[in-house]
Amino acid sequence: MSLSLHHLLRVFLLAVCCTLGSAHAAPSTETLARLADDDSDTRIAAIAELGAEGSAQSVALLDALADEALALTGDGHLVILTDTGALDAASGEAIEPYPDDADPLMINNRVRNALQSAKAATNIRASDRSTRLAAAQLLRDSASELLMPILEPALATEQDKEIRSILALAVARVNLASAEPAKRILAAQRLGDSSDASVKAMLATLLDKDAKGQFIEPDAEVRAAAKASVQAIERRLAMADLASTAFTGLSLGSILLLAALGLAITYGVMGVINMAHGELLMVGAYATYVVQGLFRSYLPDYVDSYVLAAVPVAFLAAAAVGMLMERTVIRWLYGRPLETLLATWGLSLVLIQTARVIFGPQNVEVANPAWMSGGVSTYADIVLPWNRLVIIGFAIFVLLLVWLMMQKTRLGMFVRAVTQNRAMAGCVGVPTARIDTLAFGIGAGIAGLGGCALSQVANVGPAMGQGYIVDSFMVVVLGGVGQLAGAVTAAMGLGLMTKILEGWAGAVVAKILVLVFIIIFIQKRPQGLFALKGRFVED
Amino acid sequence: MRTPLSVRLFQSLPRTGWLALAIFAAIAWIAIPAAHLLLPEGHALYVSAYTVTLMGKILCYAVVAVAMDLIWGYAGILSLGHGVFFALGGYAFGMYLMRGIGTDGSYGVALPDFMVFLDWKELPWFWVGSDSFLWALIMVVAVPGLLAFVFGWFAFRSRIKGVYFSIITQALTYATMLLFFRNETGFGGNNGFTDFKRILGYDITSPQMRLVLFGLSAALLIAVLILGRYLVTSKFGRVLAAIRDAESRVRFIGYQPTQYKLAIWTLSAVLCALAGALYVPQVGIINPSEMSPANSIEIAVWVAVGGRGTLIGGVIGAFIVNLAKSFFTVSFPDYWLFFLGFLFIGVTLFLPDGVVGLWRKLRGRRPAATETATPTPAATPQGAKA
Amino acid sequence: MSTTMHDGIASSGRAGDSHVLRPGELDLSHKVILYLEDISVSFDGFKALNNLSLTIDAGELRAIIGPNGAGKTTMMDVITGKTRPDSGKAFFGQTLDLTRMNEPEIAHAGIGRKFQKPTIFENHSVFENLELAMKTDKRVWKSLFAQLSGEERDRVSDTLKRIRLQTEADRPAGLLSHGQKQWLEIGMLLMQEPRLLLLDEPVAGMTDEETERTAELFVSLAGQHSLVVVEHDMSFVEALGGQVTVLHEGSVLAEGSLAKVQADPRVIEVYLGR
Amino acid sequence: MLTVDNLNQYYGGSHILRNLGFEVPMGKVTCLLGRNGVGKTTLLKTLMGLVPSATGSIRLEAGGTTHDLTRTPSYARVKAGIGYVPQGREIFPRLTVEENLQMGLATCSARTPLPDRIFEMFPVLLQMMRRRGGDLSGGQQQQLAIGRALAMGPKLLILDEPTEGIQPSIIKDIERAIRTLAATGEMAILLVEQYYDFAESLADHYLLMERGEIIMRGRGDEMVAHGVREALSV
Amino acid sequence: ADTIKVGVLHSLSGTMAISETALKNVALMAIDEINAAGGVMGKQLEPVVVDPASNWPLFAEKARQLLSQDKVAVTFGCWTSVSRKSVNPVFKELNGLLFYPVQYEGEELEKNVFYTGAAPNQQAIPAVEYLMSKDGGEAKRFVLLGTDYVYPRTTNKILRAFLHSKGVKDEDIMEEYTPFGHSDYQTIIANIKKFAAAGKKTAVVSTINGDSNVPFYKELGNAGLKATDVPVVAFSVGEEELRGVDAKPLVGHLAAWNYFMSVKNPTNAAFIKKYQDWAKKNGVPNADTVVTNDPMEATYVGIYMWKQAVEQAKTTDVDAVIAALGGQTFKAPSGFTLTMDKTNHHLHKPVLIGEVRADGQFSTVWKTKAPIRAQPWSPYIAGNEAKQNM
Ligand SMILES: Nc1ncnc2c1ncn2[C@@H]1O[C@H](COP(=O)(O)OP(=O)(O)OP(=O)(O)O)[C@@H](O)[C@H]1O
Ligand SMILES: Nc1ncnc2c1ncn2[C@@H]1O[C@H](COP(=O)(O)OP(=O)(O)OP(=O)(O)O)[C@@H](O)[C@H]1O
Ligand SMILES: NC(N)=O
Ligand SMILES: [Mg+2]
Ligand SMILES: [Mg+2]
Repeated sequence: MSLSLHHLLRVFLLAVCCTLGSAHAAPSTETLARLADDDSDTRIAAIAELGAEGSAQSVALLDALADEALALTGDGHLVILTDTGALDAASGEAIEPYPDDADPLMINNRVRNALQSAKAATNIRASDRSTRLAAAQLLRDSASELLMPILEPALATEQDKEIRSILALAVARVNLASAEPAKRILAAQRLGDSSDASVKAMLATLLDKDAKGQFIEPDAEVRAAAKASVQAIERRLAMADLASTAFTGLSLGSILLLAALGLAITYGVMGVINMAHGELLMVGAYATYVVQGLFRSYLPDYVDSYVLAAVPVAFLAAAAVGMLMERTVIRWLYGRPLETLLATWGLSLVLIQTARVIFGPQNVEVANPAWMSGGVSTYADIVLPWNRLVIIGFAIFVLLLVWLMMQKTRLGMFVRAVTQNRAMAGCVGVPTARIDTLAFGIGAGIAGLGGCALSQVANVGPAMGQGYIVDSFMVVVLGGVGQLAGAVTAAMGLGLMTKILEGWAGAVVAKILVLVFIIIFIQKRPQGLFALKGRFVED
Repeated sequence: MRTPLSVRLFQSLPRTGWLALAIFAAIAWIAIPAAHLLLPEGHALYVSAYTVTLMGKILCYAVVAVAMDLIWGYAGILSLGHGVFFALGGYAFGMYLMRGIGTDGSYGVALPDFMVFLDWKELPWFWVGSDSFLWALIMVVAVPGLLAFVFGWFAFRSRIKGVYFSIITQALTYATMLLFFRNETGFGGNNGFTDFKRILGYDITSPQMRLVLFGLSAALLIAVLILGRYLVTSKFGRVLAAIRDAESRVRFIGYQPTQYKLAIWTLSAVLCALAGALYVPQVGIINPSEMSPANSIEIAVWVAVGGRGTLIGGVIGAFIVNLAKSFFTVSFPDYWLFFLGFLFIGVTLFLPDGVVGLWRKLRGRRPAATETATPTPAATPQGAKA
Repeated sequence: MSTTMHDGIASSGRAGDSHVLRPGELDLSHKVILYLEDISVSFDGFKALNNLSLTIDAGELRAIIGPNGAGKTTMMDVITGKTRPDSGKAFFGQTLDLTRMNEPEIAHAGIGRKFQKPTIFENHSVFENLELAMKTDKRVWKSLFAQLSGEERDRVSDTLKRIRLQTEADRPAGLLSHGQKQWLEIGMLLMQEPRLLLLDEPVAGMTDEETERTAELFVSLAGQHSLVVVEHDMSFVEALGGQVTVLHEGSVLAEGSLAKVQADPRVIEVYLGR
Repeated sequence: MLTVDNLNQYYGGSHILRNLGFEVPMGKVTCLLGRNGVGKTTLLKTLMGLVPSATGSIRLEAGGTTHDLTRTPSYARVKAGIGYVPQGREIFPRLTVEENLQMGLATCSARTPLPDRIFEMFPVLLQMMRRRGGDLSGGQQQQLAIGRALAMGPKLLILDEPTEGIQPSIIKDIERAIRTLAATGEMAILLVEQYYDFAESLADHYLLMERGEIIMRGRGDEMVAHGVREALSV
Repeated sequence: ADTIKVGVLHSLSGTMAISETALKNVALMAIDEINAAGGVMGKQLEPVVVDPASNWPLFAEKARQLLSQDKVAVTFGCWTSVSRKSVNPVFKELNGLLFYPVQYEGEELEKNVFYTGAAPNQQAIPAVEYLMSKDGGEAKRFVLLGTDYVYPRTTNKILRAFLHSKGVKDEDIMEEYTPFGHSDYQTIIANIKKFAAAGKKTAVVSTINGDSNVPFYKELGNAGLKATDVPVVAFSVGEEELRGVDAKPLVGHLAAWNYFMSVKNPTNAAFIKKYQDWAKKNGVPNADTVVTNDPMEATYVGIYMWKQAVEQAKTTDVDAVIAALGGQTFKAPSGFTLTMDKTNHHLHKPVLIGEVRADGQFSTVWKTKAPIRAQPWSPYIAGNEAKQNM
């Protein structure tokens, strides 16, 4: 990569120097031809020329190439394909009739890289802040001596603080290789502000010795500065590591919790060993998929809000399925918890196959809406993906919902009473059958919400539920059956523990260790984390 | 005057029970071998190798189901991890079978193939002795037995009950499955063991060997049924049932439930292991998916379908479910899950005591276990009268 | 009192004889069979037992009364190992520290209990309930080969007769009425042949006539056995005739004959009412 | 007034209740007596709809309307105005005392407060509001069960051995309370009791059961004359 | 009989149904097509479809049933290596014939099996060579990431040996495995980021299989690890798998196969069209968006090669067909004419490397000039030196 990039830059800088201020000529046909060449080197050179030239038409060409909208017609003409028609690549004029035989030019990663660099060099002078920011970041990561003629003026004129500091880092990176020790010291000090592992690696090379045992960096002062900076970065990285492990742990925990909350009602409170719980998650996820499809077909302008619409739909769909299950099967089995295991196992098979028949055996695509894609870059390059952040928030929301329902409403009290003593609940006037249906419906609906959330991070397919059922039961049971606080603690605990162990031992061993931990933990707390104490427990 | 044990063993089964076992034995040991070996292919009564292995496999499953019923039906302990004992028994015997391949493998060396291409230079220590049939038999019993004993000892001592116990058994089998998936563990990763050639020098694919394995499976099932029947009709069985219904009360009259549970738990595990050991040479492969949680749940499903707390119910359930699976997966490959799912739902709704319960109802005999208790109408489904 | 009962007691050690004790054996050298000292139990800060001290002599029949929530059942929980006291001592005889034994060990040592809410094995027949309770070697290995001898069968029959459930012998115990369950539980207790019987409201739900019979039975058991009976039925307590201890808020409020405690104004205030 | 006619009930093959017919009038205490196992509890469970009856009718007249309860589910019977104190307490063990009492208001609107009467009768419940029902002592649970049945102010109060396990002073309170409740004339009370003296002192009417049949009935003050005590101890 | 029975042994339920159902479909389509064209030697083919339900012992049982009860002439089936291992002894014992259509780890050569998927040298090694090339980004550091089972483990073992031979040191190789069905890739992606930060160009070689791919790619997209920074090349992700992901954030990541749906040639166009029509006609769910992929092509090629061999041998007798199969050629949808090797039962296959496009298809960025011969016994595994001519 580095070689071709350097080559590109050299060409580019040459071009910049010659054409600065010169007229905005249209790209030559020769350059255009090279853009469509088979050889990547040739194409990259052409890209560099276009980028350096910087005319509107050149930029449009580069953009088109990046979007794979630059196409070659059957007779060897380059055209830009747009949503509305085709434009001539050289002139930018519309072409009639539309060239049906136009075949878009493919690009590979190397060409894509070249395009980005070419654009960054142009964009650093853009007026839009975020464009400049992105360009600065790109330039920082590929900074080299050759870029100095761009970086230095940019740094000098840049007003924005954040962009300035990025550019300063980029300059420091280059200066680290400067011949003047003073510049090197300054650069080494400057780079201490970074929290980038690659900067650390770069600084660390100053401390290496060559084969003869001589320091590569002759100046002791530079070495000292580098050492101090390495340590500073290391400290920051260690912090970042800790923070990111905590975040990933919480994020996993919130997913476990969302997967388990519905079960905490259907099983934890109602005592139905609900093996079809995973399939209720699946119903929620497919509901999300269907809503997405409807939005794409009928409300394409609002596609990004489909998730919001999917939340209630997922709840209702799963609740409806759950109520149907309760009315037809489960209600005959209260007081026979182990039979519910068998019947719900059967139900789960039926639901899986139903999904397979309706939606096919393959996974379906559920895309994150734009506002849930990507992530926020925080401290030390930790990216907190939006979908994970949203899911953590959503978990809290659902948790609150469940808590309010179980603890703060009469319905919750009735549900608890019915499961503790169904006959007697009837004898104080609770319509037990209706309460059961309602409660199971709500539990199922909560599972549907879980499924909606899961669709944003994981597979949506007929068998998706099977992957969650074991974990869900572990969470509910580990927390102590019927204990909401227990389920939360268990989910977060398992999430954090998995992530800590995973960092240390790898995913497979981590999973094994977590399971072993569960086995051992239950020895200490045979009724789960938040075991109910009291004399009635034994009876 | 004390009745000798043999007589009590005999008395533990009703006359019809013995008759049924005798008929079963005659079919398994005489009729099927004869039909397989003597009749020509295409004869109406010919029993194909496919049928023999299929039946042999289901016989092994039936043993597992009976073992499961012993702990679930009679001691109220629902294990969602019995697959692990079954699989460990299978692996223990599978190691012997792997060694039996000798130099006939792809690489023509004494090491099992998977070790060669995963760069193992020599057998790891836990494979020592695996070429001995006797040692293999010992391991088949000892390894799962010991695991069950240690696991049970800790769990029962901590008074882990109900779903808490079920869940940790599930964790156990899941963890073991992941462990066996790893190639480093030394059991062939997810490919497991397969391509077996011989047992005690005899060709494993010969009809005779097939029949011997089949006959042994039948013998094991018969023995397990008699033993199980003896256990549940003995005082031991009554204490177990008492523990199932009111464990703390049992303690107050002076029994140590821990020991009783541990005994039946370990026994059940060992029976599973024996079944696993017979299963592997018949189906020709053992790999970690046998330890997947779903497989273990299915064992409980067999028992529930047949009828819990009846022993024979496990056998019937294992046969019904597995034959149904074999049949439906061929006849309705796209829809068989519907059939199976509705079968399970139907059985629970309409046959609360499984197929055996139905049988008893038809014969007008109400089993003690259902006429029972729960005088509180908690057990009567709400709306049953509506 | 059946002969088997007598034999059972006689062979299991004469109270007070000064022979060398085997470990685990009951030592009644000071005539005290149960000895509670300063027992405290609290649940989430609520003191159910508060420095409770109590001694029961061998062969004594002691009635315990006291308001609802006084701690009577909790006391039995402590004695039988169900609840561990926060502090205090509990000895069975001179040597057996109840706070260090688990439930089966305590039962094995000779303490039997009838619960306030009848607890029996609902799926077992009445006969099997009694059989399970019967005093024998209760280890796993023995249970595998155990069979009832003719004499043991007779003992079960005797008890069945005594609790008037002969006709129900083969029915699942769960089908009995409340009163019948009470009787069955008493029967199970008799089968255990304990040295010390703890009876928590044994006559609740019995008719007056049956209450009288129960009282007679208990009186006949006293002497050979020691009994601690909790009841709220004063005529029953009167029929028992022994010493009465009144518990209140986790400790002893009064002790003495029934007449004496009935006259105690504090007892009237908190318990008997006017 | 509760009117029961020709009630028959079976458990499996055995005939437990045979042709029962009786009335429980408003403002009166009707005591049902009988030895263990004669079917008293079964009768009450049948009245509550907990076990199905084979034949017969159950009707409740209260506040001018007549409810035919024969085939209705339990909760509808409660809605019609029956309060039930079952044998064996049957409180909700994991609900707090307060919630247990509120369950007694299940048929009322959500904001209905708990009547003070309950706490006057059973002050201990007030002390233990936050404790879980299952943690209470036996007698406390019994008090809770009675309090729960009284919470909604039933038209017909059915009590199955309510004094079981309760200390004498509170039994006296209960006795007084039952009298007061009956005296208002707005409540019919059906009381099953083994404790003869208690029954005798309360009964306006009595019914004596034997093997599923009512073999004697009459006014409360006739109990001695009819020799009910003797009949119970045969 | 006047029909020839053909077994189709693919999981239609359980975890593998996701991948295998399409293979069943394409097999049935090919059979329909052959029947419509007059069958084989004038006889119609009669498919016998069974569902081994992702249960490995059940594969063996069903295989036995197909061979001994249904007497199929040939079976097309299996996806996972373990399922193949499970049926191998059965095909050997009963002298059946199996066509296995999926790329696999090699280290196997059964007389009764024909392998129409790639051996490691037809997929993994060229892919890594590409990553090391100029156009591939000249990667110097490699993350070998896989699902924890034999195929990824073996492939990575081979790749490690290959990388060593190219001078890559162990410290520049990170090997990571996740359990089947693993769905949380946060830690692993963070680790990859860290590993990549060391200053050398890093690439990820993914042998993640099955369900885990969706969460892996979603996380990859959201964590901002772009193909231009750290490209990921996958060996088990094709068009079918990408249907379950939003491909936009994944543009530029790579896959190595022997066929892409996006390949432009008349054979492929016809193949895709046939399959889409077949799917519509047969009520396949989501029929309007069905895709084709490499194992489907391999299945299709296998069926035709078998047909040709039968016609050449003039019998369906297994030994005769096996003998006739060696050297069969077929013009495959990939645009190449594939040859069944004379000795090693593997196809000579072209290798294609493609980058993910936003529409979930791949654009070919590199391909071999001609099909290459399979090396089922990888020369990078000790002890295989003697087997290179097999
Ligand atoms: N686990 C517990 N948690 C909280 N409080 C408890 C618990 N167990 C007992 N208590 C309280 O301890 C007190 C003593 O209870 P105990 O059952 O011993 O009373 P009792 O004397 O047997 O009463 P009764 O005559 O009603 O049976 C009661 O107030 C009860 O509420
Ligand atoms: N679920 C049941 N199945 C069969 N028989 C039952 C069932 N429940 C109770 N019985 C029987 O019905 C009869 C009446 O029982 P019930 O509980 O009504 O008696 P009771 O009059 O309330 O007695 P007690 O005074 O002891 O409470 C008893 O003989 C009992 O064994
Ligand atoms: N062969 C495979 N992909 O398992
Ligand atoms: Mg008490
Ligand atoms: Mg009663």
